[in-house]
Amino acid sequence: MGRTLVKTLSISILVIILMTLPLLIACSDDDEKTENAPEELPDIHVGMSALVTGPYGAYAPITWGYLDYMKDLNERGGIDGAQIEVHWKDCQYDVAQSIAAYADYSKSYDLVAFTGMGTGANLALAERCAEDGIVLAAIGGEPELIWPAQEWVFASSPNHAIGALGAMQYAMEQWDEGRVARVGIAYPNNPFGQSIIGPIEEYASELGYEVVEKQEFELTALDAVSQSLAFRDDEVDIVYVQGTAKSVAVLCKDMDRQGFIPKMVIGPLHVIHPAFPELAAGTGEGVIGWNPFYLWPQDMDNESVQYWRDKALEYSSGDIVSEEDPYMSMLYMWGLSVGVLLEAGLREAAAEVGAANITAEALRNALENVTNFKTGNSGFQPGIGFSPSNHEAYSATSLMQVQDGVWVRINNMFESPWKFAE
Amino acid sequence: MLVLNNIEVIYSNVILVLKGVSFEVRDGQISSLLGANGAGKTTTLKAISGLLKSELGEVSDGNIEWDGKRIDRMGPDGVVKMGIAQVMEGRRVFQHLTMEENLKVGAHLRKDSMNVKKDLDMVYDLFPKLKELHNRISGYLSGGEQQMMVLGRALMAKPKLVLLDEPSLGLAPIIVTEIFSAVKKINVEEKTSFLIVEQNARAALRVAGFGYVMDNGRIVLYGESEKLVDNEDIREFYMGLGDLGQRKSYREVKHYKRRKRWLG
Amino acid sequence: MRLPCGIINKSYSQDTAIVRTNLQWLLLVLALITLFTFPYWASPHWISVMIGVWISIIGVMGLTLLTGYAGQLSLGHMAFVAIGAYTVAILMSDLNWPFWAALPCAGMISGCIGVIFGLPSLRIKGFYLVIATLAAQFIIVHIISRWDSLTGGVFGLSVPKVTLGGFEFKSDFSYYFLAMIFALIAILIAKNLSRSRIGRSWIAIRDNDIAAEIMGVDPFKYKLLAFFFGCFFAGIAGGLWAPYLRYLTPEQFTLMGSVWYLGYMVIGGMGSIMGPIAGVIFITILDEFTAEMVTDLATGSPVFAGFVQASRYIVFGLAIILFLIFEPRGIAHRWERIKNSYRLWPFSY
Amino acid sequence: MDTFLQLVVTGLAVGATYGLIALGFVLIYKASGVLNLAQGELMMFGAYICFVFSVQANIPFYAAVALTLPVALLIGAVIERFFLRYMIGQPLISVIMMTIGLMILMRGIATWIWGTEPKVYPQVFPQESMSIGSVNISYEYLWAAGLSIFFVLIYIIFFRFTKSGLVMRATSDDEHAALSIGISIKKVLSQSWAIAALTAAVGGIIIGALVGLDTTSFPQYGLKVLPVVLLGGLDSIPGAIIGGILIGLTENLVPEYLGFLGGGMEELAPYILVLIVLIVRPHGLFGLKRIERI
Repeated sequence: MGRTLVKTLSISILVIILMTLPLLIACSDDDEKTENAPEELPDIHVGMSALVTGPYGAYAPITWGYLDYMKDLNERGGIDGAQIEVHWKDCQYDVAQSIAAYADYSKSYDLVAFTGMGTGANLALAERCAEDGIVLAAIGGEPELIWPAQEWVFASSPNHAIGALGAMQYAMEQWDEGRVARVGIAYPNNPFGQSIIGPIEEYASELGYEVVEKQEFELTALDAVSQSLAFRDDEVDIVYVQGTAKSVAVLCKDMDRQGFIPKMVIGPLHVIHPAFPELAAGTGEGVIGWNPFYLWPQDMDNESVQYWRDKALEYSSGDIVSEEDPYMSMLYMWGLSVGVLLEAGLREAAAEVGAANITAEALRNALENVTNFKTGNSGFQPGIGFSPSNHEAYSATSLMQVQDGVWVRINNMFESPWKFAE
Repeated sequence: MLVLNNIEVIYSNVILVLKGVSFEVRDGQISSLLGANGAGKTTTLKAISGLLKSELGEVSDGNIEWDGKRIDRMGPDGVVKMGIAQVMEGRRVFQHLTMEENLKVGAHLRKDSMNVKKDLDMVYDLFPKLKELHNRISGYLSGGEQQMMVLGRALMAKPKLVLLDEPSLGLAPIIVTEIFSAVKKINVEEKTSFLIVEQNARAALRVAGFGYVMDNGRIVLYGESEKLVDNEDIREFYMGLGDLGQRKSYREVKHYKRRKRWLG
Repeated sequence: MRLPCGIINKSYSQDTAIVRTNLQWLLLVLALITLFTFPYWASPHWISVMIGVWISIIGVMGLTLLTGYAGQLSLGHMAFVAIGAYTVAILMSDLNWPFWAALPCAGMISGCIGVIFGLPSLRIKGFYLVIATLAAQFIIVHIISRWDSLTGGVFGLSVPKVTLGGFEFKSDFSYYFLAMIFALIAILIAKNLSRSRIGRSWIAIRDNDIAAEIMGVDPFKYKLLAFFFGCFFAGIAGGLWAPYLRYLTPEQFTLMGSVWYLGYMVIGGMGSIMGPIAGVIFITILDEFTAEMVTDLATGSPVFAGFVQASRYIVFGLAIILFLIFEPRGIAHRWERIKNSYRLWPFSY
Repeated sequence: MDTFLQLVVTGLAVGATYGLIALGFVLIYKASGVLNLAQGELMMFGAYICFVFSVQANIPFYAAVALTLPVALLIGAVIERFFLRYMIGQPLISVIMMTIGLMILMRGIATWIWGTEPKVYPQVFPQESMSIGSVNISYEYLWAAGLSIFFVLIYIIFFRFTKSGLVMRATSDDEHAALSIGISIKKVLSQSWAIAALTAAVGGIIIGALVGLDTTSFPQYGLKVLPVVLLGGLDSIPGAIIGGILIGLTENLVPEYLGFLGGGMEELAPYILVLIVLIVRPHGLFGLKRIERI
């Protein structure tokens, strides 16, 4: 019995320690924060429900990009001397956790802006931000957030639909067969997949193509034979695949095996991954992906790309870039672009009301006055600007293509159509 | 030689089942362990074979020696390797395996695959019925066939001692006779010793040379089989015979007066 | 229930009372005071965390009735939470029902659909039942994500706020009380259900359904009742999630969510009412701890992104594994043993 | 008709791959009565270990596969020894939870070591496809299907004709009786986990060669196979492969011919099929019926 008692006691102590540890850590953290903040100007607080771990952990570079940008901004002296404090927590793409993080930060600090991850979380956050009067600085990608423009929501980069339309515009410029081009769409059944269908269909009559086939195609599918056959039977000329590098590769391989080579295969920005040509085993040749940023290593001469590559190495935000693997993730750039948006808004607001008095309201008003904001460090994308009717930072994309097994930029940034916004 | 030395068995740290049991099984001998339900016979067998541990039981006191080596701390696989095979109560066949596979799996610890074939024939000689059924799924065999098979399965390990738990359970008398004569035959031919747990005292004592009687977790009576058969208590309690050696009528049971003359 | 010495049951109502001794009354009052004043002294962070805890407790309580008491293993509980959530959302936004009428509806609809998916349980047992409930998970979420006109499809729909009279449950502060009161009622109902005739029949079915049938327990009726109550609780939990999250998408109701519900139950201790409460609180705190750890790891330098990305998985996985190895019967069991050894001390036999 | 044949052939090939993955579940269930939800993670580990050998250590692919197999065996045995061993005698749901804990831990370890970026094997199977009449079937799928059938045959032979196989079957039939004839349950369990891990590794390598590797989506293939396992019967080896083929066919034929029911039916169809089969046959198509006693 004595042995059992010891075991009982030791395990209960273990349980108690496990349960109280987070409390202790939380407490000790708060103490540090209050000690280490003896600045003249009050900090500017921004919040983020980040996505670092969990089943969508592959999107972690977005968070790293965002954090690196803020670190760099503070090193550059912040906003007229006011430092920016980022409050963030890993919420694993979970809506409830994101809302909890938002509730925490918005109550505890004078937040001026918040950034969420994932469509569901962002849609839920948009309502709360509007109620509390906090700017939701969204990562580009979700058309439903900014079409139509919501008062408090601002997107940092073009959404999927804009990219898709830009790519379609390019495709029609190349189209020289003198008949209506037949377009097939393969999409997964989630917001990412469905957001592009409507815009592409609507755009068709204007440019003179026709969407003849829509096929559901999951991101984790092992084969795409039925999709390939459907496209083949409908004699599709252009295939738009809303997928990741992996799923687009699967579709390319299976279309090739069925002896069906469409004139053009277009994917979204996720396709532009150095592993894609290898994943597609030679069948990815000629695949086009749209891209709203300049990227390492294709745009080595772009100063801003150089700058951020060096910064990423310096902050060693892990495996985003390394000396051996000279690839900078598209997602990392996405994270950076949110930083650009915030810097643009905060600088404008500081010019209007002074860095010490920046409130969420001031930031929101300032953002709508931003036009063509471009710093030397943000030259990996075109200048950004907003208006009361347009809350998207810019709507330009460029296109990249697989040529001889590597991604090559085939045109410079051009304005994508975004008139469907209204 | 198997020696149990004053062993005590406790289940779940609480229930004391065996309270100091000592006995021995000499080499080449058939011993039987008699007793009513719940006397602790099966527990004794499990203590020997090491199966107690899988049922939250443990030998908390005393020791079990086999040829001078302690085996009460060993797992069941170790005990089988030492040459002690157990035939569990209730004909635990591997129901989805065929008859022959059941027998073969009994020999899984042996390295001499040549002799395994020979032993298989030996079992078939012993129980000719099994040979006809060798390809049948064992779950569909009759109770008697299953009992023969599990006995054969234990023999396939070439044991020096077989622990046989209730071989007569639920079987027709003619099959019980067949099984016990097979036990006798193996004992004579192969010099295998047996420890038979039985409620059917008459059948067990007919083949056994020596008997132990258990009651309430203790050995209460032991001796040569012939002497036990003549013991009044044994006749009364385990064979259902009256003083004069006749079958008792149920009318007499009502006036049952006799007390067990041992302390439980 | 084990009672200290000297407490004697003099009447049936005494025997069945949940709170028996003065000490228990004292503890209960203290606990209630703590819970009701919690939002006044806790940080906003913990208030919002606690709302999640209360709602999860209701859902897991349903799973405990279904799996812990009636022994019907369910891997699709999140789908029933989804039904509750969407019912409340649709009734409140499309038909302008008040929350107070929509919530019981959510429970009923969820419970009835649960009964439909429980029908196979009469023939299918054990691991094979897992697939029936897994099918519920996939089929229900599939329908929700494709019935665009009703549910808004993959883009989801927004949910109005809860109002009572003129008062709006808008802040976390007020929603905490709403969630807590429903959770306390749910705990009380579950506790009483578990020790009623129904609860005893469930236990009989769990332990051996053939034996239970022979003893006169109708497995058909009681298994379906278990599915009804289990899913009813899930529906209520979903109904409370909807106005709290204020925006529903099918992505919120994943298979992993269902798996976590099982996790709460197993870690807390199956087959007891304390279990789910302890499990939810423990895992939530562990979750907060790991999230905190990710932030600390990533802001310190040098950063190893790979490890940061993996850290939460590793801590969580290890915690579950170690827990199962050292306390496979859950926190509730450990708690009982501590209580008993305290009561019996120093004569522990 | 061409489309139909093409889809049937693809369904067969993909189904055989599912069958191979399902085998891993079956092996563990047969030996220990545990439904191992971490099977997808075992697959992932096998695939990544092969990646380490073939790409990072630059060993020719087939040699790398050969090197992966013993490592996979070891991983399986280690998992059994240090995690599952403690679960003997615990309620089933705790054991499931243990495999879920393992699942999370293994995902974490894989993410830590290999990150979340997709990785690619060197080209393993020729990309060209073989044409039979109007039906095109790629060598990738042929290899996958061939390997699956090869492994099923190996396992059938192993369980029917070898002593270890016999011992494992006996153990799954009656654990106590197995103990009584001196079978070491621990050894049997660790063997079966080792073999299951090996099977998973092979399945993982095949899927890795088909669609590439990554730590976030790879484990989903493990859960995708659950309906296969239950359709065939949790403890039937031929059942795994036949169940796999049935599900493969369903997934390929349903969107073409039942597409009018709405998109995404191919994900639902396996579950509906399994539900129907289970209601008629509660132990799957080939599962052994356990005799219930009181």
